[in-house]
Order: sequence, then C-alpha cells, then structure tokens
Amino acid sequence: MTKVNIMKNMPEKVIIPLKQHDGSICEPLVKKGDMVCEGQKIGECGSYDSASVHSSVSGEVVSIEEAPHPSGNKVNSVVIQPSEDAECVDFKPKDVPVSELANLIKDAGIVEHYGTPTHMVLKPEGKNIDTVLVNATSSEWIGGHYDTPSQYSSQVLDALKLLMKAAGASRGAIVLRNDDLESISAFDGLNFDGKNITVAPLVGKRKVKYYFKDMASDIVVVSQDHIYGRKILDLFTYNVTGRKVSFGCDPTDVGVAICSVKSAKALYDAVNAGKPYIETVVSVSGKVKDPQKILVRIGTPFKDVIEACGGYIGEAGKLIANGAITGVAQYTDDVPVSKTTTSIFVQSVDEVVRGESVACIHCARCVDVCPVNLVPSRLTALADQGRFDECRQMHIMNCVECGRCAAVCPSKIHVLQLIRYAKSSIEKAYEDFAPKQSSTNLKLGCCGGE
Amino acid sequence: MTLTTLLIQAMATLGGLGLVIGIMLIAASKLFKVETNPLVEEVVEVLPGANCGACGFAGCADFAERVVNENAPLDGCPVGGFETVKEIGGILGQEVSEAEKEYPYLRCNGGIHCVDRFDYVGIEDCTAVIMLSDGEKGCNYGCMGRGTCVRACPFDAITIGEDRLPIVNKNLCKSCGLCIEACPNEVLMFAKDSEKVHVQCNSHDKGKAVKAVCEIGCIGCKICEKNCPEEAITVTKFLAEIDQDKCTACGICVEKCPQKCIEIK
Amino acid sequence: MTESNRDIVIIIGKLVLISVVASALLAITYVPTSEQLKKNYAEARTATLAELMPQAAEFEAVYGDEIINDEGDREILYYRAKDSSGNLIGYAFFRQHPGAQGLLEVAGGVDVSFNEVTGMSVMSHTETPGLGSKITEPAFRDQFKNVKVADLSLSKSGGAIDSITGATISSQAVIDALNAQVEVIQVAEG
Amino acid sequence: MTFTISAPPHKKESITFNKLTLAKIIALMPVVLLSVYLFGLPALGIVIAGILAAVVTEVAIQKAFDQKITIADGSAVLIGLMIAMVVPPEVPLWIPMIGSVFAIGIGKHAFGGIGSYVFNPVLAAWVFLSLAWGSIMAPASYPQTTALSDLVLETGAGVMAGVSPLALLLAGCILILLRYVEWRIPVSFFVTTILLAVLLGDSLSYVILGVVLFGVLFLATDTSTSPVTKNGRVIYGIVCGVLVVVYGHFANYVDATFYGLFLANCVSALIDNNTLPGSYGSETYLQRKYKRILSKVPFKDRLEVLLDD
Amino acid sequence: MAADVSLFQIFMDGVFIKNFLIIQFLGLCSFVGVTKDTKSAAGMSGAVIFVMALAATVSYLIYSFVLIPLKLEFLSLISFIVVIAALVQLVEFVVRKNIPSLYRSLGIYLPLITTNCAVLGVVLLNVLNEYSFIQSVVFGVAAGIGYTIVMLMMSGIRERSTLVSVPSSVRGLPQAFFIATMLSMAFVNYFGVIPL
Amino acid sequence: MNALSEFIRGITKDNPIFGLVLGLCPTLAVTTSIENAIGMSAGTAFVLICSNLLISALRKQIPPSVRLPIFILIIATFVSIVEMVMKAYFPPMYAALGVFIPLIVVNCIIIGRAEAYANKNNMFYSLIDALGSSTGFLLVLVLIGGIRELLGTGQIVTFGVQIIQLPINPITYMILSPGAFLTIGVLMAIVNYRKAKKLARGG
Ligand SMILES: Cc1cc2nc3c(=O)[nH]c(=O)nc-3n(C[C@H](O)[C@H](O)[C@H](O)COP(=O)(O)O)c2cc1C
Ligand SMILES: Cc1cc2nc3c(=O)[nH]c(=O)nc-3n(C[C@H](O)[C@H](O)[C@H](O)COP(=O)(O)O)c2cc1C
Ligand SMILES: Cc1cc2nc3c(=O)[nH]c(=O)nc-3n(C[C@H](O)[C@H](O)[C@H](O)COP(=O)(O)O)c2cc1C
Ligand SMILES: Cc1cc2nc3c(=O)[nH]c(=O)nc-3n(C[C@@H](O)[C@H](O)[C@H](O)CO)c2cc1C
Ligand code: SF4
Ligand code: SF4
Ligand code: SF4
Ligand code: SF4
Ligand code: FES
Repeated sequence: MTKVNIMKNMPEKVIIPLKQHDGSICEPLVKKGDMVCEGQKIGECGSYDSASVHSSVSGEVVSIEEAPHPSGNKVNSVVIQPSEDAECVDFKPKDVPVSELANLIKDAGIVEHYGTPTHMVLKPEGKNIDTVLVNATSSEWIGGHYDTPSQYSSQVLDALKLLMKAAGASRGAIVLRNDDLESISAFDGLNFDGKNITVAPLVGKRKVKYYFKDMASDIVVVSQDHIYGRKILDLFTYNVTGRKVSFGCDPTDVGVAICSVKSAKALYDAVNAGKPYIETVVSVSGKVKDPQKILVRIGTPFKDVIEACGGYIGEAGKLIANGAITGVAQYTDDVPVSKTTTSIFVQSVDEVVRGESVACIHCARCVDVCPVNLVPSRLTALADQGRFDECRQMHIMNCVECGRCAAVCPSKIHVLQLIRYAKSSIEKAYEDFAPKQSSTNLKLGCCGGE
Repeated sequence: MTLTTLLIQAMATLGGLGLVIGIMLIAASKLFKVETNPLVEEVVEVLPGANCGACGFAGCADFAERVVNENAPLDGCPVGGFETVKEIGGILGQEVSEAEKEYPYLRCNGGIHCVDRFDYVGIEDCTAVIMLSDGEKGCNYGCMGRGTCVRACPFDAITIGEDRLPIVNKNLCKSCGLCIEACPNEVLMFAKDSEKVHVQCNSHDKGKAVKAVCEIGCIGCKICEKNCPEEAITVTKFLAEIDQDKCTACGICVEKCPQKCIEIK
Repeated sequence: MTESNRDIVIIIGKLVLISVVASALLAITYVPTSEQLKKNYAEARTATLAELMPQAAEFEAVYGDEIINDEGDREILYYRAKDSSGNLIGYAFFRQHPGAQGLLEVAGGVDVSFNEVTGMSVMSHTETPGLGSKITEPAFRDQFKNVKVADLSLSKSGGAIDSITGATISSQAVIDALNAQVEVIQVAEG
Repeated sequence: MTFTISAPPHKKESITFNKLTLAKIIALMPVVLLSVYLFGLPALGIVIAGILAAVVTEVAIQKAFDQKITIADGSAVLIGLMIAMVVPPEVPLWIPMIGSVFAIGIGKHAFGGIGSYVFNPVLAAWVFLSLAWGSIMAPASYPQTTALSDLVLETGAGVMAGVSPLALLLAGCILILLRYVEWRIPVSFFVTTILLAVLLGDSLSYVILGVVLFGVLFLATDTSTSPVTKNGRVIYGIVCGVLVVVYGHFANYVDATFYGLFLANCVSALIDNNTLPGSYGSETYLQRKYKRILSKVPFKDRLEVLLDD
Repeated sequence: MAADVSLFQIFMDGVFIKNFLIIQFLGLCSFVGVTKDTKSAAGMSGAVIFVMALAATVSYLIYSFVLIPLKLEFLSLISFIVVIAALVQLVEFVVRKNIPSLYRSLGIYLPLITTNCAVLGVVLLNVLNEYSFIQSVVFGVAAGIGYTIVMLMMSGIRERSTLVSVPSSVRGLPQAFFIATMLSMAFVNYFGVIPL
Repeated sequence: MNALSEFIRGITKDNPIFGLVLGLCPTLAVTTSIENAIGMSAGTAFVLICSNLLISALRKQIPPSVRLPIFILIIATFVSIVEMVMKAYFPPMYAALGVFIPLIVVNCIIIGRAEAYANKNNMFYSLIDALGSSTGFLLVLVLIGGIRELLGTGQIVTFGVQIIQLPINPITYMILSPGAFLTIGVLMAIVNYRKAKKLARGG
C-alpha cells in the first residue's frame, strides 16, 4: 500500500470555490478582510442540493472573486491568506441522532467524487434507498488516510454502517477491484459484527443480491473487474445490483446509493472527530520530480501541490485534474484542489496528444473496446452533424465516458468529445421533461429509443 | 372483320374499361376519403423545400399547415425570400410588402488580435471549446473562431477567414438565422445592409480587462458617445451601442474611437 | 371531393367519352396500318429470301399442319428455292429463337446438299442496343455467307463465326437458330 | 507556460491511419517480390505503372478541388499496388493505369475519399476493367493448387495476388495479431467457405487460393466497406463467403473473389444499419427464450441466480 | 416457346439477371427519389411488389380474355396503362387513409408508380415473352423482389453515406448515380454465372 | 411570360434531365448511341407536343379527380398511333426506334409537363414549353449518347455516317448499364459544381 504523505508547507493562499459539487452555489458567509479559522464554515446555501464549504486554513480573507476551478470554468471563490495569528478551534466528536445524520453530512460539506453532495445520494428527496454501495474499485481512493490495510477495512465497514444508517438502507456492500489483492486480503476473513467476511466475486448474473442471500448478511464485500469512466454510476449499479437506470434518472431512482471510500472516510471523520471536509488525498503523477499520494487542504492551488512533489520535470504541456483518461485539462496551475479532485497528472510538452484528426475509416476499433456496446464511430458522425435525436436512439446516454474509443482511434477523431457534446445537448433539450419515474424493468439508460 | 365491327368492339372495350375504372376510382375516393386542405398543399408547393427548420416548425409541410390553419406569419420562412412570401400571400389572398433583407453581422473583430489563454486540441467547434473551459479567447464575449456558425449554416454561406473570424457570403446566405442561434457567445446579430455603422465588439468587461486581452476591443471610454452629433451612441456596461434609427453614418465616431472598434461600411 | 351525383356522372361520362374517342382513333389507325403491315411483312420476307438466294427464281412454301389464322392458312415451315428452270437449288427459312433479351427472328438459306449456308438475315430482335443489336450489322452477317454447315459455330468452339464482343449469347442464338432449322429441313426432306 | 486543453482521454494509442496502410503495403511486399520472380520484369512495370497512376490521380484530384494532398498516408500507393496485383501481369501498362485512375477518381474520391467510399476502389477497378476489356483482363491461367509446394509458390497463378497463398496467409495473420486487420470477417468467411465447399463438393484447395486469401484478408477487411458492428462483421464474412463460393462453384474462384466481394460491398451498409447493438444490458432474443425455458424447470432454486431480478 | 422456360429461370431473370432498376433502367425515378432512408424505400418497394403482381394478373386476364379473342391487341398498351393507373390510384387512396406516415414519406412518389416504367415494363415483357398466367405472375413478383433488393441496398448505402463527408457537388443525385453505377457493376456479371 | 424565355427555360433551368430529373429511364436505356438518342428524342418530342397541345386545349374540361387517367389515356393514344403509323409507313425508321416507342408512354417528362404546365397554361405556351423541353431532352440525350458511343465503341456512326473514330480499345463498359449510370453521374456532378460556383459568385 502506497504511503500517503501529508503536505507540510502551508500554501501562500488557498482558493476555496463556493461550489465544489453539482447543485446550487453557496453564498459566502464571510467578507473581504474577515479572519477565519480552520474548519469554519464560510459558505452555505439553504437549498437541499448544496453542500457547505469550510475554510481549510486559518487566516484572512483577501478577496471573494471569480477564480479558476478544476472543472474548467470560473467559479466565485473565497481566497484566504493563511496566517499564524488566527486562533483555531479543536474538533470534537459529535453524537448525532440517526435522523440528523443527513444534515450533518450536508453541514460537513461531504461530496461524492463525482460531484453529487453525499446527503443527496443517501437521502434523495422523495426516494427510498435500500442499498448502499461503497465503490472502492478506483485506485486513487483506496488507502487514502489510512496507515494499514486492516485499519482501512474496519473503518470502511464502520463508515458503511453509518452510511446505511444515514440512508435508512437495510443493506450495504463494499465493491472492490479483482486485481486489488491488498484490499481483498485486508477484508477477507475479517470479523465484523460477529460474522466472518468473505470477499465474493461478481460473476455473470451472480449479482450482489445473490450474496446477501447466500451469506445471510446485510453487509457484504464483493469484487469485480475494474470499470472506469466519468459516468459509470449507471453501469456500476447494473453490474453490481442488476438494476437498470433509465434515461434522466440516477441510481437513487432504483434505490441504490453509491458512495466513494473517500466520502465514507469523511463521514467517519465528521462523526468520530467532528471534522468537516477540508482535506483530501490527491495522487500526483506524471512529469513531476516526486510522484506521490499527498494529503492536501482543499483550496490549495495545484502549483503548490506540485511544488510539494518536487516541481515539474521540464516544461509542462498539460495539467490534468483527475487522471489521464477521464480528467479535465487545466489552462493554469492556479486552480485549487477541490473536494472532487482525486489526482493531478502532468504531461510534458512532447507527451501531449495532438494527432490531427482525419476521416473515420470505420475500423471499428472503438466498437470493439466500448464497455457498453455502443457504436462510437456512428455516434461521432451523428453528433458531428447535430443529429442528436438519432444519437439518443442509439443509446448514447449509456456512454460511461471511459474514453477508450478515443484512445484507440487510428484516425485520431475526438470521439469522446463529440459524444459528450451530443450528450450535453440532449440533456439540455430534455431537462424540462425528464421522465423521472423509477423502475427496475427499464433498460439501463434506455433513453426513449425503444 | 369489317372496320365497323372492329370500331364497335374497340370502343365498347375501352369505353367499358373507362366506365369500370371511373366508377371504381370515384367509389374509392369516397370510401378512403381524407380531409386535406388544398391551400396547404399549394403553400407547400411554393416553399423552397429545404426542410431546414429555420421557420421554427418541423419542416416545410408543417410550416405550410401553420400558415394556413394557425395564422403563422407569412414571412416565417426566411429561406424563400420575398418571392415566396408574395406567393404565399397570393394563395391566401393577403397583401404583403417587402422587408429589407438582413444578414448576420459579427460584433467582434478580435480574432488574431485577441490573446489565446491556452492551446486547444479538439473538435473545431466553439460550443465544444466553451464546454471544456470558458473558452479559448482571453475575452469571454468575443468570437471563438471555431466555426459553430459555419457548421450550423445549411447553405454553406459562412467560412472562417484568415483572421480566424467568420465571413458571411451574402450571395449564399438566406437569412435563416440558424448561425445566430447556434453561436454560443451570441456575437452574431442580424443587421440590415442600410445600417452602415457598427461597433465591432461585444465585450462588457472593464476597459482594463479588455486591453489586457484584446488590442481592438471596446473599452467603454464614452468618447464616441460624447462626439456623436445625433446622440445615437450609448455606452452601457462598458460597451458602446449604436441606435441605428438615429445614426446618419457621418463617421465621426469611427474617427474618434481610440480603439478603432467602430466600423463604417 | 364534394361532387354531387350529377358531377360524378359527368366525370365518368367524360372518362368514358375520352376512352371511346381514343379507341376509335386507334381502331381507325389500326385498320389501314395493319393492312400495310401485312404488305410490308410479306415484302420484307420476299426481299430477304431473294437476297439470301439470289439465283432462285421461285420459292415454294412448304406448309405444316398447324392452322395459324381464321382464314385457314397453315404455317409455313420453310421454302424450297428453285431456279428459273425449276431445279431445286436449296432451302430458305425463317426461324424464331430466344436471344439474350427476347425472341429473335432469323432468316437463312441452305443449299440442297445441306453443305453450306448461303446467308443469314435478322428479321427482328429485341437485343441490347450497342451489344446484341450488332447481329444485324454487316460485319457479323457477312460471316454467314457461304459458310459450311459443319463450321456453323462460334470460333471459341472451333467454328467459323466470330462472336460479337460482349454479346456471345446473341451470337450463339443466331447460330443455334440456323442449326436447328437446317436440321428440321434435313429431317423433313429426308 | 501555456497549457494545452483538450477533452479526455489525454493518452491515446500511437496507432495512426498512415501506420495501418504502411503495414499493409509492407505485408504485401513478399508477394510482390515473389511475383516479380515468377512473372519477370513486366510485373514490376505493372506495379510501378499502377502506383504511379494512382498517386498522380490522387494529387491531381486533390489539387483541382483545393483539398489537402494526402499521398503521404499511403492510401493511393496501396490502391495502386493492389490494382497491379489483381490484373494479369501480361496486360499492357495502360490497363493498371486506367484501373488506378478509375479506383482513385471514381471509386475513392467520387464517394468522398478515405472512409467515405462504400465500394472498395480496388474491386471497383477490377470489375470495371473486366467489363471494359474482358478479353485483355482474362488471366493466362487459373491456379490449381494441388501440391503443398503450390502454397508457397503457385506457378499457375494468373495474377500477382495469387502467387503465394502462404505468404499472404502469414502476412494476414501477423496483421490480425497486431489488430491492424479485423479478425471476425476472415474467420467467419473461412468457416462459411469451407462448409459450403464441402457441401457443394468443391475441392477445398480452391478455397485457399492466393487470390481468395488476398481478397479476404486485404479487400474484404477494408474497413470503409465493411460493417462496424460486431455481429455485422460476422454476418458480412458469411455473406462474402456465400457469394464467393456460389460464383466460384459455377465459374472459378479467382473471378469469384472479386465479383463476390464486390457484391458483398453492396449489402455491407444494409448489414451495418440493421445490426446496431441494443442498449447495454438489454436482453437479446436468445436470452429471453432461455429465461422462459428456465422458468419452467422444476429444480430451479440453484439455477435461479441466472435469472437475475 | 415461353412454356419451356422454367419458373426458376423467370424468377432469377426478374430478380437479378434482368434487374429492372440497375440493368434494364426501369423505374429509376423512384430509385433516386425514395431511397434516402430505408423505411421509405421498403414502403415503396412493398407497394411496387403489390402493384406489379396485381398488374401482371389483371393485365394477363384482360389480354388473354378480352383483347386476344376480340383481336384488339393494338389496344394493349393503352388498356394496360389505364389499368395500372387505376390500380395505383387505389393503392394510393388506401395508403393515404390507413398509413398516413408512409404516405407522407413517399410524398409525390406514390402517384408516380402509375407511370413507373417498371410496372408497365413487367406487363409489356409478359406479353412480349408470351408468358403463361403463372409465369406472368411469377415474373411480376420476381421483378418486384428484384426492385426491392436493389432499393434496400441503395437506401442502406445512402443512409450510411449521410454519416460521412461527401463533396458538396456530388451530394444528392450524382452520388445516387455513382452508387447505382457500382450496384450495376456488381449485378451485371455475377448472376449470369448461375446456370438456369 | 415571354415565349423565348419559356423556351430557353426548358433547355436550362427546367431541363428535363438535369433540372427536373424526369424521364431518367429512357435517358439511360437508349443512350448507347447518338442515333438512338436522336430517335428517342424525336418520338418523345412528337408525343410531348401533341399531348401538351391537346391537354392544354381540354384543360378546362378535365375533371381534377380523374386527371391522371385521362392524361395517360391521351398520351397512350398518341404513342400507339405513332407506333402503328411508323411501323406501317416508315419501316426503316421503325426498325431503328421500334423498341423505344412504347417506352415513351411512361416517360415521366410527358406526364410531368402535362401536369405541371399544360394543365395550367394556354395552348401557345404549352406548345413553347413542349418545344423547349424536347430540345433540352434532345441535347442531353445526344450528349450522353455521344459520350457512351464514342468511348464504348471507339467511334460515332450516325445514320450510316462515321463522324469520328478514336484510336482506342473500345470500353465495352460504357455501353453496359454501369456506363450509363457513370456518365450521367459525372455529368450531374459537373452541373452541380458549376451551379454552386455560380451561386457563390452571386450569379
Ligand atoms: C467470370 C467470367 C467467366 C468466364 N468464363 C468463361 C468461360 O467459361 N468460357 C469462355 O470461353 N470464356 C469465359 N470468360 C471470358 C469471357 O467470356 C470473355 O469476355 C470473352 O472470352 C471475350 O469476349 P468475346 O469472345 O465475345 O470477345 C469468362 C469471363 C468472366 C469474366
Ligand atoms: C445489360 C446487358 C445486356 C446484355 N445484352 C446482351 C445481348 O444483347 N446479347 C448477348 O449475347 N448478351 C447480352 N448480355 C450478356 C453479356 O453480354 C454476357 O456477359 C456476355 O454475352 C458474355 O459473353 P462474353 O463475355 O463471353 O462475350 C447482356 C448483358 C447485360 C448486362
Ligand atoms: C477464431 C477466433 C480468432 C480470434 N482471433 C483473434 C485475433 O486475431 N486477435 C485478437 O486480438 N483476438 C482474437 N480472438 C479473441 C477475441 O479478440 C476475443 O474473443 C474478443 O476480444 C472478445 O471480446 P469482444 O467480443 O468484445 O471483442 C479470436 C477469437 C476467436 C474465436
Ligand atoms: C401525374 C404525374 C406527374 C408527375 N409530375 C412530376 C413532377 O411534378 N415532378 C417530378 O419530379 N416528376 C414528376 N413525374 C415523374 C414521375 O412520373 C416519376 O418520376 C416517374 O414516373 C417514375 O417512373 C410525374 C409523373 C406523373 C405520373
Ligand atoms: S462510447 Fe467511448 S467513452 Fe463511451 S463508453 Fe463507449 S468506449 Fe467508453
Ligand atoms: S476507431 Fe476511429 S476510425 Fe475507427 S471506427 Fe472508431 S471512430 Fe472510426
Ligand atoms: S460567430 Fe459565434 S459560432 Fe461563429 S465562430 Fe464566432 S463564436 Fe463561433
Ligand atoms: S449565414 Fe446564417 S443566416 Fe445566413 S443562411 Fe447561413 S445560417 Fe442562415
Ligand atoms: S422514367 Fe421515371 S421511372 Fe422510368
């Protein structure tokens, strides 16, 4: 297990975006010149689809302005200059009743790595959650904050219980990756709640429901192949539970809440240490002198993080938040680490992919690699011509944005970019009347095509 | 066989055939009657048939139906031009008068004069660039020059020029406005040929911010506003706007503008 | 369509009227033209026969048993060609045969000993213009002048006739027609 | 420091179209060399004439229509080379040249160039030449692969593409393993042809003629003219196989390859349009049937998991 | 002579060897007009098969039982075309009433089957070849199937072609003709090889 | 409306083949040689002129609901008459054209012009329209026929006179059906290209 370093140097200033989640932007609770403490709430929004924002350092608010955000767009942010003289509060464990857990989560500003505030996932308005899944299949989040695998496994299980409590769900599962033997061995044989845990593989039609029954337990640990992509929630839900999510819906519509290890840990800390979500583990890789996993304060600019990792090697050509396959390229290294930042990847100028795209040669390599049976080449052509309705009928909304199609294309077509273009246009067009009824019979991402 | 018998037989045969067919067709037309408005079909006839949707309806036939049955405006089809409007008017018995033709006008002269914040690799499309980050150009209001409008135009009327700004070929443009709709930054607008003077900038940023990213952007200095003898110019939110009804195309503002961002055609 | 019954009658009446007028016109045209056609047909046949066997002075029709029209005429199987002194110098015939696109009608002549074909002529055909239609052209037809019956096959199969490029089917059809009819006559004449 | 911005993914495989064509050209080289050995210098002349005409046509057309000149991608060279390989080596030089002009001008650019054409330009050119000058295009001999040595060097081959089945097979297999060439089409093609040939009583040696291998590995797998869906490619291979065997059974397998694959090109788009995959996770027809049968099985408690929820 | 032509041969002739669209050039207007998408092409083809079979039947009856006995063969052209016109108009009425979507997509082309050379072609060829009743009907259906096959191929290719870049001056009709060139090349020699 | 411009329109803008895209079947089927092209155009022109005149004359009498059958009746009558008369009295000409005459019935140009023009205009203009369309049809047919004959046979022989001979190996392909499609495809692409150029220049 890779060791997580803690970033020691205090950054010159931290930039805390007032919106680090999908939903409404927070109103600043401070103004220029105010002194703030570490952990102090500095932004809040009354509406349910929002998560509070806290200061990650003690210091002085130097400005509240539109600043770069790792999502690519500029967002209203609080810029704080750390200073020694600000007094600090100690965090105290909180004893909260179950009914208050969701509010605690919102208040602690816990957000899933994919952007949705965690309380929205656990307690969606008007929906019931019966199963909570902790997704530990993505390498970046495993082991963050924990010193040993055993500590990690029991804490995650505790966190899962908390999540289930918060959601009012009866069942929960931790989903590991088949090739992450370290974690598997950490869970295997673990005694939890008087039961021995066995890590069970998800194969074929043997979904998690089978293991709940087979092991006569409400909490199971399962493992599956690594799937990746930005929009894997629906696919993940289907692969793990067999439930299909229809167009315009999300897993909560079929009673499934998906949390990351990271938010599970944050909830654990919020309850057991009273600590809001102010620091996160970021794995820094690529062309930096000392690639590592590093615990940083939210709001730390990328350049300070990279500095802490020894700085760039040579001239950097591309700075990517969240990984080389699905991440967002940044145009400046002044962007801050936000709650949804999991990694920073640096490419040198020569490594930047700039293949000029030529016409699609219908080689079908993209078709062969697509994990959700799409025909990316055709979707691309349709998207390029603005024929979004036909894209929709070809299940474009199923795309998990894994980028494999674009990676293998010999014509260097910007396949994924075009697909996302079409998806965003379709979403815009359907915003107003998305069919929000939930059903387990609907096909995964079935978008009215049939 | 004599000519007479042949004649009679032939006439009887074909006449009988005609009779049978006539009766059959009339019967069928009664049996399978479908109500159609002949006016609609006439209007469809005169429409250009491009089915481009510029009228805002689902194709030419739909537009025709709306014009006839739901009083949609006669000049709803921008593609057909005045000829079509006149013909529709003729069919529906309405008087029409010709409006002056409008063409898309680009309110930005940035192009290569405006700095790029980064180096973009991806599909040639302004909306796509904006999806990735707020846009490639230093100015968030200006033209991206990635040609979303070019792709939107069904008549191939727009090309991107040397200076990375779109050029509209007025011979090909049918004033359908699809490009204007498509532009993510709303820098295109309709302008009549008779409107001679235009501000070539769309930036509402403060003067300093404009100067930092663009050599020729409007900085909102109000010199033009003060100098215009017709009081046709107002500067709102750091951007000059010309009231075309008042403008006499005297050209004074063009001369006075320190940034040279007012154009006279 | 909101015609009253009266309108319907008028419409049908007009339809019938036009049909009747049209058929009358056609019938009136048909009678003289069909006469002329028969004449042309006979003339064309005579001319072709004469061309195939220039030495012959008279062609004696050999009738089959089948009755082909109301007047009780019987079908003509072939002609015996006789010179001015009445000697039998050969046989001439017309033969229909399927070509590449439709029926061909081929005329041919053969000498008394069934040794040589005297010539060939295509009376009618519906072959592809530019391809099969070349069977009417002299370049193809002239190959059949005085060709041995034994050599009556395509050069591909060792015969004396070069087929038309791209129209082997038509070329073969002409040859087949001649061969078949020569055989028929041979059998009939013993 | 100016950063680059692009949509994900930020890492891509290094494969390019140019590499694909280059690999195919290299893969064909052994066969070209063997045929020069077999047919002598005229074969070399044909190759040069074909390639030259293809490249010149490509440049001329792209100049005339203000397009980017793309001879560097090797597609014109590959087309010219393949045309040289499918005409008999004893034809006059203008035959491959006109073939190349037709292939590039009509077969490729009239349909929109790389990726847009629906009919393989090489096949189109071969059919054109055969229809235009049938007698010139008839090969001097049709191969009769009988001995094992014929697989290495087929002396009876009438065209260059047929001189060495083994060299073609090796080249094709390497390309398939490198994933430069699609595997579904050749596999389903060979399964089909072998089954059909056995059924019709044709000698199996015809199925592995050099020309047939060339056709299947290099022409049928032309990406632009074959379906992109997975099922579509399997079906396409079967269609190719059936069409080649039918013609080959009645005539010969050399012409059959070209005519059959060309005819298969005509239905490729139709196959493609009708085999678009359904939504991920939706049941196929067979799965539904399977489920219904299972639900009738009495001892289904252990099988139940397969039924999902 | 027609009696010795096997039904299989007539069928193959109609479907492939003498394919109406791309070998005989009959019915081209709908070929280039209604093949932009597979649905319309299939609908049009269905209508054509139906009309062809019907026309072959009716025209045979009229020809053998009215025109020949009365020696009015010279009226064959005019009576055939009138009968076809009436049939098509009937089909049009029915389709317009019952399948409006199909009617809309076939647009002007449905009435145009009337003068679709292909339908008249079937009838005239039946007479020319002296086909018997059963042969006539088989030929009519075969011609319709041949028409359908080519229409489907064409529409599949044209549908796919909308996804790729085609030079603007080739887009539309010229492209349709280029595709037709290739289809025709593929058909012209292939099926002749099958012995009938 | 001016007679000359109506006439020219039939050759250029409303050219039956390139403008209206009507009557493709005979265009492709008979253009294996210039001779056939001329013959077909002549037959078509005769029927087109006669039917346009007659339909224009009768246009007020023709009930709209049975318009089509009546047009067809009229056209078929003319075609049959032409066929019979020619067969009987001009056998050599019939020999050259015979095959194509019945095809005229279904030539979309005739019914198309009847419907689009003669049914709405007076006899004089209908005549001019028929003349214009016929001329346009003739020119295109001769062009296509010329190209196909020259390339396909290596020479052009019209009414027994050899006009030109090329020192090439005849391209049989051009005589076959694909050659017809190819020729018209290339010609149409050229026409489109020129149209687009003209439009962009503001013509
Ligand atoms: C697929 C195909 C099969 C052929 N089969 C034969 C054949 O079996 N016998 C033959 O003599 N020629 C055959 N040929 C050659 C053609 O018939 C060739 O066009 C002909 O020999 C030249 O035409 P011509 O003799 O009419 O000038 C074949 C050609 C092709 C394309
Ligand atoms: C449109 C078309 C028309 C044809 N017309 C004829 C024809 O009139 N006569 C004929 O013999 N073959 C005709 N054929 C058949 C081909 O020419 C056939 O391939 C040829 O006869 C084969 O012989 P070859 O290649 O050996 O010369 C036609 C084929 C097509 C496609
Ligand atoms: C007959 C056969 C041949 C195969 N050949 C190859 C091959 O050449 N290259 C390869 O990568 N995989 C080959 N495979 C394996 C397939 O790649 C494998 O089944 C496929 O990747 C499964 O995933 P897919 O169906 O999603 O593509 C072959 C499989 C079969 C049955
Ligand atoms: C009544 C009638 C009217 C026609 N009018 C047109 C027309 O306006 N435009 C057109 O493109 N084709 C027209 N045609 C041509 C049409 O016949 C079609 O292209 C062919 O009949 C198909 O074989 C018309 C045909 C008929 C029967
Ligand atoms: S379309 Fe591309 S990005 Fe989307 S799931 Fe398929 S391979 Fe991944
Ligand atoms: S990988 Fe690229 S070239 Fe190949 S089919 Fe997909 S989009 Fe087209
Ligand atoms: S005008 Fe608008 S759409 Fe056109 S290039 Fe500029 S920003 Fe893009
Ligand atoms: S330039 Fe704009 S307004 Fe003009 S035709 Fe094109 S899209 Fe329409
Ligand atoms: S002329 Fe139009 S279909 Fe034949």
